[in-house]
Amino acid sequence: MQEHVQLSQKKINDDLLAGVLGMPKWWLGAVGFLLLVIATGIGAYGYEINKGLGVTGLNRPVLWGFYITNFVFWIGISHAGIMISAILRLTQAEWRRPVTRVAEVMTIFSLMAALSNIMFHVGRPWRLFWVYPYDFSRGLFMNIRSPFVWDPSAVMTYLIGSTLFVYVALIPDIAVVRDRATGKFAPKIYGMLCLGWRGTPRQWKLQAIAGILLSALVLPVFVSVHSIVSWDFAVAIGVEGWHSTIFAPYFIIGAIHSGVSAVAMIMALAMWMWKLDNYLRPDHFDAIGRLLIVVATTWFFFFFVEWIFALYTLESPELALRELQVFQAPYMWLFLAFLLTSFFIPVPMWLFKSVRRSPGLMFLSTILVNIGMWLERFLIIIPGLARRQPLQFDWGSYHPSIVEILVVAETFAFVALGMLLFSKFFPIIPIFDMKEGMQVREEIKIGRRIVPASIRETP
Amino acid sequence: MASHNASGHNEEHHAEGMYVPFTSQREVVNDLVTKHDKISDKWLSGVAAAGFLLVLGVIGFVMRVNDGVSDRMVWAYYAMMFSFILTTASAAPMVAIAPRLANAHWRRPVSRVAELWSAAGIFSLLLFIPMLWILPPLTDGRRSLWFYNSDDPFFSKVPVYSPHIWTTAALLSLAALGIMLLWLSAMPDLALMREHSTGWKQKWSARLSGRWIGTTEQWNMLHHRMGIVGALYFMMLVFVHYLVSTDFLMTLVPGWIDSLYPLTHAANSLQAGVATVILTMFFLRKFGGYEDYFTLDQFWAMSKLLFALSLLWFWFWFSSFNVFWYGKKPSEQAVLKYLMVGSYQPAFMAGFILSFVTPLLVMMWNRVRKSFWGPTIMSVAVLAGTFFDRLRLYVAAWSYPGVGDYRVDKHEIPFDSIPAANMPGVPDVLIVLGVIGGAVLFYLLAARLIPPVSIWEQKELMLYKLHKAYHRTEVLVLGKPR
Amino acid sequence: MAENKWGMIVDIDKCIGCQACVVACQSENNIPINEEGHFNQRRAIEWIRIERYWEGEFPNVRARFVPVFCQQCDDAPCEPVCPVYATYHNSEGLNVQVYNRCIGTRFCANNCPYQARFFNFWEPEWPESLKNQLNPDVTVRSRGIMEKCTFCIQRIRRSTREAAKDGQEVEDGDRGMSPACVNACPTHALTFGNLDDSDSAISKQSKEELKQPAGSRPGGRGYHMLEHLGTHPNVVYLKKVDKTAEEHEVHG
Amino acid sequence: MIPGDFQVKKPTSKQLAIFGTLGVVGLGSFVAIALGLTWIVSAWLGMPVIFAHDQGPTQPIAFPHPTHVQDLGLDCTFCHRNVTEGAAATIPSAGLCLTCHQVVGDGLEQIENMREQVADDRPIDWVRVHRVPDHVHFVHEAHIRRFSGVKTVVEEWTDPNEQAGEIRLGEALRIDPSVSVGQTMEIAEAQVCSVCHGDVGSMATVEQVRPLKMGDCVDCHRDNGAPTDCTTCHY
Repeated sequence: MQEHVQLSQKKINDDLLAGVLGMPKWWLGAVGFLLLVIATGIGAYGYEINKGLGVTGLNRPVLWGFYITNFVFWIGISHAGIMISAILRLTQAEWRRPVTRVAEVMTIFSLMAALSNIMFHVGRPWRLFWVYPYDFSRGLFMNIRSPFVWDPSAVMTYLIGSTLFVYVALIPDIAVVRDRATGKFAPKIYGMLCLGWRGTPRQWKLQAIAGILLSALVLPVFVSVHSIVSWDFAVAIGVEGWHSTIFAPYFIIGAIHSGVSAVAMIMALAMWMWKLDNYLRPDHFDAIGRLLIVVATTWFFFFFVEWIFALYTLESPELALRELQVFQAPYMWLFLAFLLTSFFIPVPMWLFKSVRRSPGLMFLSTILVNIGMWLERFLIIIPGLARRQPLQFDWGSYHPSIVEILVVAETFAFVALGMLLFSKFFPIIPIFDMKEGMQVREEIKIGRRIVPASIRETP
Repeated sequence: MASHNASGHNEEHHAEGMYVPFTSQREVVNDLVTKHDKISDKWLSGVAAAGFLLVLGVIGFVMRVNDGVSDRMVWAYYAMMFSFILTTASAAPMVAIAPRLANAHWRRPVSRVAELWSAAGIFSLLLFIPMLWILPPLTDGRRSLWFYNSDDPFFSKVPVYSPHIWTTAALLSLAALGIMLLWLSAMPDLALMREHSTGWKQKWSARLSGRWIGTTEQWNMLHHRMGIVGALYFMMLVFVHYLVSTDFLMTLVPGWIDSLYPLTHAANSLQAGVATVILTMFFLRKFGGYEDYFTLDQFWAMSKLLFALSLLWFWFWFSSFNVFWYGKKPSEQAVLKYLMVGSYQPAFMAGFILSFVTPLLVMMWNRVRKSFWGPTIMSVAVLAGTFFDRLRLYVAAWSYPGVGDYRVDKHEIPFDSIPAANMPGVPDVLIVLGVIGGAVLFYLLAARLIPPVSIWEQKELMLYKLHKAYHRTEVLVLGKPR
Repeated sequence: MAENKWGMIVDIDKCIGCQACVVACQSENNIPINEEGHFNQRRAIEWIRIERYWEGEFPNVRARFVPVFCQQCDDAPCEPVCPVYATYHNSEGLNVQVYNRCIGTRFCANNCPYQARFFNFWEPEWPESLKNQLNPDVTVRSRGIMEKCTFCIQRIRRSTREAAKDGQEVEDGDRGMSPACVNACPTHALTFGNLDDSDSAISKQSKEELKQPAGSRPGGRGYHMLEHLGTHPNVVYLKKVDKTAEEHEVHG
Repeated sequence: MIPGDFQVKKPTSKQLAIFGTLGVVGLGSFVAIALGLTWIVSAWLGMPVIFAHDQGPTQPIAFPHPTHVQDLGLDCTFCHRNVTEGAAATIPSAGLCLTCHQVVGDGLEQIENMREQVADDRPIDWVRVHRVPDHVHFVHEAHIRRFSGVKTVVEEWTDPNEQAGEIRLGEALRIDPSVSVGQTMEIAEAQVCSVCHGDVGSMATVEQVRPLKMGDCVDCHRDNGAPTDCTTCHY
């Protein structure tokens, strides 16, 4: 392809390690700012622990609010990592190469952020460890019937799996950094981390096998995690709008929608911040844009079916809830914003090739999607609880308090900080994968047309 | 597979491996056109057998017509077979569409096999015609997704037959899109037949191939149109499953409000579609003489798809089961009892084991996936599983006596008692056989008209692959356009 | 020891909406004082509350009262969702809440169709003058945990123990064994007792009142709240007997 | 570093100033985060600490249990009168002390102190040694009723202070000096106390010998077929 840039190995090393071995100007500033946000968030959380959950905007009956919304959101974001890298790796899509690590690392940090939201949410976080099986002296076990036990188990499995996944793919790159790092400790630390990588054929083979195995094993976990998150809502019969069988696939596809968007967003950011124009090419954004059209449309169909069935029940609480969501302020405005930002603005944009190939516009549209998907979770959770239902004696809404806003901002800062720190210490674009990509890249001439091709081993 | 020499194909290795062992496009064309021109005894006997089954089916149908159309229960097996054809044959073209959009090279010989199944879509349309009389209109007290509710001033204006109208329209467009897809993708081949065939085939292909001469513009247009028609076909397929699963199933059973089910229905049909194509591939390889084209690679790739879709089967099933089962609402429990553990338990268990458990346990082994017999046997299992799964749902829904229970209360009404299973009678068995025979007959006839292996896609592959020396070994270079 | 299955009958016909049960419950169970601020924040805690339904247009307004509290469901939706078994069904048919086990996920409250569960958003506070009236037999709940009606389990425990000391088994109303609300009700709208004991007044009455109508004979007045959810509550409500009552069941 | 592999530019003074400021901001944020975390930890630690499982505390009046129990042979229930009646064992009122000490123990410093306090109407501020949290309802009466009169085999005495272990029923009987190991004995009311409280009769200062944590309660309940339903104790 015309836009494909063939780079030498040295150039790849130089470009991708510049951030790791050097220090861009903005880096400290950004880290400082994020730390400040995190500090205020933690301070707010400390205040919440000391005073009780009364400092949040939660009330009866809106007992779940920003934290759970945020939890679902981050779990959703985390899904793109595995989705992009495992599926594309298994299907051997060439364009995945520079994208995978961004996605995987985002998975890890957003999973951590999601887990921390559970901590913010519960009334007595210092007893949170009771959901894990430890308490044998009292003869008490956690209640494995509860989705809140399935949740942490699945999320922890996913976190461990995806960390391993990232790590396995990172080993050859750490070795590259090890060989180049200066100073007293850095080479030693990188040396330990890369597990004695020397790049022998056997090591490469093992690394490749491990990568494929982990991809295949992590995929079912990835599906299970968000299904389980959706069952936090769907299995409950107490809340009308939640008891719907479509929730598991609907959440998964929504998660992929928001997650892939987040990947595009972070790709654009990484491209600008670390000057990776040679690696994250317009056709990567193009590929992600096309993927997003499919994902967004599928997601919208699920959304449509969910709504149709909600109306189809003709149950008065269900109808009242939908009315609340669509026709009553403030949910009305949020709903409008949600529809526009998550589907009706970005998808028509992506239909144009010029938009898909422009990182700036992709950045903009994917930010919109993420705003929309955050609102989607909010609109599922809060109106569902605030609805007028039988025996509901307290009518009212929910307004997040400053504490909740600070804590939610903290999770965003946390993920951003995690990504920043990671990209400072490890190459954010897989060096070995890029080099491999350069090796297997070929072109075939058919008549006057030149078609991109890739080298496969003879089967 | 052994490496290729640039000088010519190696006779000993041509049975296995991914890429057809022909070196020039001419060889491919000659091979395929001759194969297609010849009328084999096997094909004739296939047509005879399928025709015989179809005749049996017509006899069964006539017997049923004598029972009249007022009792929905006697038509349960007929409805189920309609859905079975919709699930298997109409979903099969997806196997052509999705990998083509993903630009996978292994699909090249497979896509036409899959597309030809849209000929059976016409058959499903024929099957649907009697159902227009059998399906209860909305005045029967049944609700529809079109919100018929006599109390409501707005929805009471909805035509009483609106589900019929919608479903007919959707089925018609599905069949039309299928034929259009088949025609589009066959166009370059028809042009080839125009040049290379003789007799009636040449005439008919000359008429259908239009003015195809293979200019770049025509090719670009073709790819573009195939992409759009394929996407539309997929959307229409999902929509048809949505309509059929709601209007033919859920509205007939009170309390069955399972928002995931339309999608489960569609996902199951993709699984069954893949199984159908694998089975067809097997027959074409075994009896059609196409063993050069349907190689291990096709079976391997298709079996991966089948495996993934079998896992999806479980996920979709469990997602809705879990919500119903955990919630413990009496109305939902009653639905579970009726459809899963009650009268139709054997059918459910058969479906569950054949559609999910067996494929999971058997196909998790790569040695099974990468073989000819493994995927074939598994597709038979999956098709049988789909059959039983459709049986327990459609027969159960169509045999449920009191549709009218739905009308008054806004709360779902739990069953007072679980009705007994509706066992098939002689006409039902005949109908089952006849419908299967009819679909196969349509396929066989269509395969007579259009080559079952896409010639132009094989030729295209020739362009995109290249063997090349690389350091001390030889590698395959595969082009991916776009 | 005979199996116990505690239950309650609420006769709506007798309820006059005087809120005596609410006050009694509040003081028996160490529930923090619900001041105006708590209601405005919508964080008030009332283990038993009187639902009030208005009927008719202005001058001819009538109020109907339904006391609502934890229904001690046999198939309680709140129980399976608790990750730590802080709420579960015990052998006496009670849906119990273990305060010290609760971590405050609030899942149970979301899943309770009766809105009978309450969360402690704040550390409870009492005026100095009221601190000495706290019931020592009832745990003071700290912030961050759920609470709800217990059928005054402390009274059940004390009475059973005292009966055991005398070598007897406890009976209805014996040794003051009734929830505080039952004791406080001036019109005897509430009846408490052992549903498994076929001789007890409550089991006889509930059997009589829950009888399905057969033929021309009318059935009883009894019903369970939100019956279509299949929660199988242990609280039986008796319909109001006047003519308009049928129009206004407390279904959703 | 491989020479010439890449270059890190030297920052200008302006950049240095910016970095410096930002560095300070970052450092400040670190401190703030540390403070925040400390606050969270302090909130945890600030939760009421329940178990005082260490040295016995000094009491306002050094009441010698050995003198009363071992020398005079008084039963636990003689002073802790409610123990067979209700939930709490109760500390005897000073009035009960005075039934003897009106006349006994003249000239002993502790007793004079006690008399003085009573005369001044000052309550004696006994320090509570055994305490379970508010959400645990332990009923002495039920436990005493359950075990008094139970026949069991006397077991070898293990010093709970050394082992910090549990005292089993049979061991409790060894507190009575007249019994020997292996003999079957009926447990008296006062001996039930020592199952949890140890041989208080021989303690100069009373201390907790058993952890009295929930696992401890539950084990014993399980061993003796008592209900382990949460609401047995927690309500």
